[in-house]
Order: sequence, then C-alpha cells, then structure tokens
Amino acid sequence: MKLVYFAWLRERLGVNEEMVDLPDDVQTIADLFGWLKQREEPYADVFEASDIIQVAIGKQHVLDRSTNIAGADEIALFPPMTGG
Amino acid sequence: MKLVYFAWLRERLGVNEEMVDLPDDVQTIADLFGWLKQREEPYADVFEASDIIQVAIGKQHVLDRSTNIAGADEIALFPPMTGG
Amino acid sequence: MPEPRVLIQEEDFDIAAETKLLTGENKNIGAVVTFTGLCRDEDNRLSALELEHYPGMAEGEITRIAQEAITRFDLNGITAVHRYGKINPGENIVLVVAAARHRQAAFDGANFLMDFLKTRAPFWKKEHPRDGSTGDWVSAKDADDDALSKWLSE
Amino acid sequence: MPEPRVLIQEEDFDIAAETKLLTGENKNIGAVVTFTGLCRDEDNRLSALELEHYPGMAEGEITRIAQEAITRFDLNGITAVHRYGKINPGENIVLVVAAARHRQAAFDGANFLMDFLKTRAPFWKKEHPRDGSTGDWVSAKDADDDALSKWLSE
Repeated sequence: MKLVYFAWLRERLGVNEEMVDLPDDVQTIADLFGWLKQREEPYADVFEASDIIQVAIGKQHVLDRSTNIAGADEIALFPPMTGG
Repeated sequence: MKLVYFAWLRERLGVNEEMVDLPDDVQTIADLFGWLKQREEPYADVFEASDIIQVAIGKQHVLDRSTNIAGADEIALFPPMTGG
Repeated sequence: MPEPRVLIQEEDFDIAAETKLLTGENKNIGAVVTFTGLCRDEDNRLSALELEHYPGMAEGEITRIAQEAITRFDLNGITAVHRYGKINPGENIVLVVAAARHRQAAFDGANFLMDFLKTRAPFWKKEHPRDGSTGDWVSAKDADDDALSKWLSE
Repeated sequence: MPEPRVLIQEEDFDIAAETKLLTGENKNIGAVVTFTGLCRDEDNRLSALELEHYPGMAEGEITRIAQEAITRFDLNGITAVHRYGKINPGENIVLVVAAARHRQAAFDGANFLMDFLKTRAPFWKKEHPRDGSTGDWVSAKDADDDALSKWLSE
C-alpha cells in the first residue's frame, strides 16, 4: 500500500510517499494511526497528535476513523487543508 | 418650485419637469399629493394611487409624508426604483 | 478611509480595468469580489432594456451607500458603475467591485451595495419587446425589498 | 446541467477571459459574480506563499463541490481556478466565477464554493517570511469551519 504525505507531515517525516506492508490486524484508519505511532521516530512523534491529521483513501477525504482501508492503493495523510 | 417626473409618471403626465406655484396651505409631501390629485387630468388619475409614488427633495429620497417641503427647489416624483 | 469610486455612464465598463484601479499596488488585499449585472432577453422576449435615471441623485445615493459599505465591512475599497440608456441583451448594466483583507467582507460589501442599488438607486427600466409592442416599465419586486431588509435588521 | 470548469495550475489566470468563456452567448444570464483570492504580504512580513496540493484529489474535490453549487443554486455555470507553487504578494491564488439568472444565486454559488475550498480542497500554504527565517505552514482557521457550517445547517 502506498502512503503519501503532505505539508508539515511530509517535511517532518522527510518522505513524500512510501510503500508499506501493513500487518493483517491493521484494518481501519484508526488501526493505521496506531501502527504509524509505534514506528521509529519521527513517526511516533508526528502521529502522536493524530486526531488533527486528515486522511484520504483513493483521493477521497474520509472522516470516519473506523473506515476499512483494506484494498486501498493509496492513502494520503495531511494536516487540515488551507485552500482558497 | 420645480417638479420633475420619471419613468411612467413622466410618460403618463407627458412632462419631464415643470415649474409650479403652490398654494400657501401646501406644506408637506402629503399636501403636495393632495394638490396634484385635484389638478386636471391626467394628474388626478396618475396621483390617485399616490402611496406607491416615491419622493426626493433636493435629490434626497424622503419617505415620511409629513416632511415639510417649504423652500425646496426641486421635488422629484417617481415610481419605486428598479436599479441594479 | 477609502473613498468609493462611483460612475454613472452610458458607455460600457471594463471589469478588469476597474478591478486593477481599485486594488492598485495594495498588497494587503486578500479578496476581490466583482458583481456584474447583465441585460437578459427573458427567453428571447426582449430586444433591449431602456434605463432612465435621475442625474445627480443617482451619484449621490450610490456614493452614500458605498461609503456605508466601506465602513460596515471594513473594505479596502469599492467601485460602482451603473449604465443608463438603451442596453441590449447580453450587455452589462451594473458593476460592483469590492476589495477587502478577507473573503466574507468582500462578498458582503458587494452584496450589500447591490441590494441597496436595486431599491434605492434612482434608475427605472423599461422593456423593449422583440415583437415591437410598447414595453412595460419593470415593476419593483417584493423580493428586492426582502433582500434589503436582511441588512437593516442586523 | 452545466459542467463546472475546474483548473489546477501553476500559472496565473485571466478573470475576463474566464468570465467570457463561462457566459458565452447565453443571454439569459443576469448576474456574474467573480471572487479572486490574492496573496497578502501581511503588512510586509511575507515575501511569498508556497502552495502545495494533492494532484488528482484537488481536481476531484473542487469539481464535486462545484457540481453541488450548480445544483443547489441553479447556476448557469461555475468556474474554479486554483494555483499552486510559489506565489508573491499581490498575485492571484484562486478564482471562482459563478453565473446565474439572478444576483443572489450568483453570490451564493461563489460564496459556497469558496467556503468549501478553504477547508475541503487539498491545498496547504507555507509562509516565506521576508526576514529569511523558515516559514510556518498556515494553520486552518476555526472561522473557516464556521463559514462552512452555515451551508451545512441550511
């Protein structure tokens, strides 16, 4: 699965995107945040305050953290948007 | 005193503007409408429904019909405005 | 406080030029809203609108309302151009340009001025039907009075 | 139903050209509202803004919201152009043009789309201060969420 990062997430993680192999028990967005948080620094630090981090699955904004991510090709993680 | 007319008032009266000598007892806008109403046709007819006719004294829109008109140089009479 | 730019004219206006004139080199403007009112043919019924106005009063009233918009919404500036004379379908009738630091002020400033123009600017529109019949004067709409009342009750 | 025109681009846009493209020869359009968002220098503090975006998602989200604006306000058409990359103070960031028969629909359509763009379009702004220091990412504003909620509660 491809994870893509934007804005200060991208800067603080030092990566634009990466391919990850998720364990079988990572089923939902909430699970994904849990998994990211237990990775080495800077992940643990960046995802500590995960409730403000926004998620898009397949380029669709998803708010419900219980949404299943199985089969997603691309998941994007980013701060609240500041368009316009 | 100069009276000026616009839109369908102008058309139905057949005058753009006219100088009038008002009797001494015509003191307010309401008095002016009363005086116009008792003039020969088409005045009587045009000013019959005088409550929708709008008034400007010295190019200022005036709503209060008890406003004194003494000393006014120019009074305009017109239908509700349809600008924009 | 900025002074509004108010033009009452027969000729057409240039939205881009008026916008540039309003914003100039001011780099603290974050939002510009333009409103353009155009002559509709009402599903091909009209060949033109004729706009009559009260010279002097038109400039005065629009300037007064535009000044109120600047104060009320803390605008960086506002421009209003209102045409008179015979105007064909598809042609411009009125332009309002409002500039502000933030977007809602620019929207509100332009909307406020337009709502007032509809019922307080001394212009009257006469229809010229395509079939050559004598046209009617456009009636004032209750909806326009209602639009105005939203600003008065605030 | 008209399709929105949505452009995500690095280069500047031409408001007059976009407006002309939107209204075309349609003589039943009575009102056109344009909103232009510009880069402020925040009282000379900033030398530029850097806009990052999520390609693909940006087009998709803005198109979806623009379609909703057309339906909700019965618009004749709507255009949105959002720039990315480095933008200097005084330069354009975003354009919305909405066309409708009547003025309030055009105002509401443009206002609605802008309110959604602020919090739902995947763009992020980074400040470049004039003093050469490392700039911050612009924070989302509660006021922008509030602006959005006015459309959701209707």
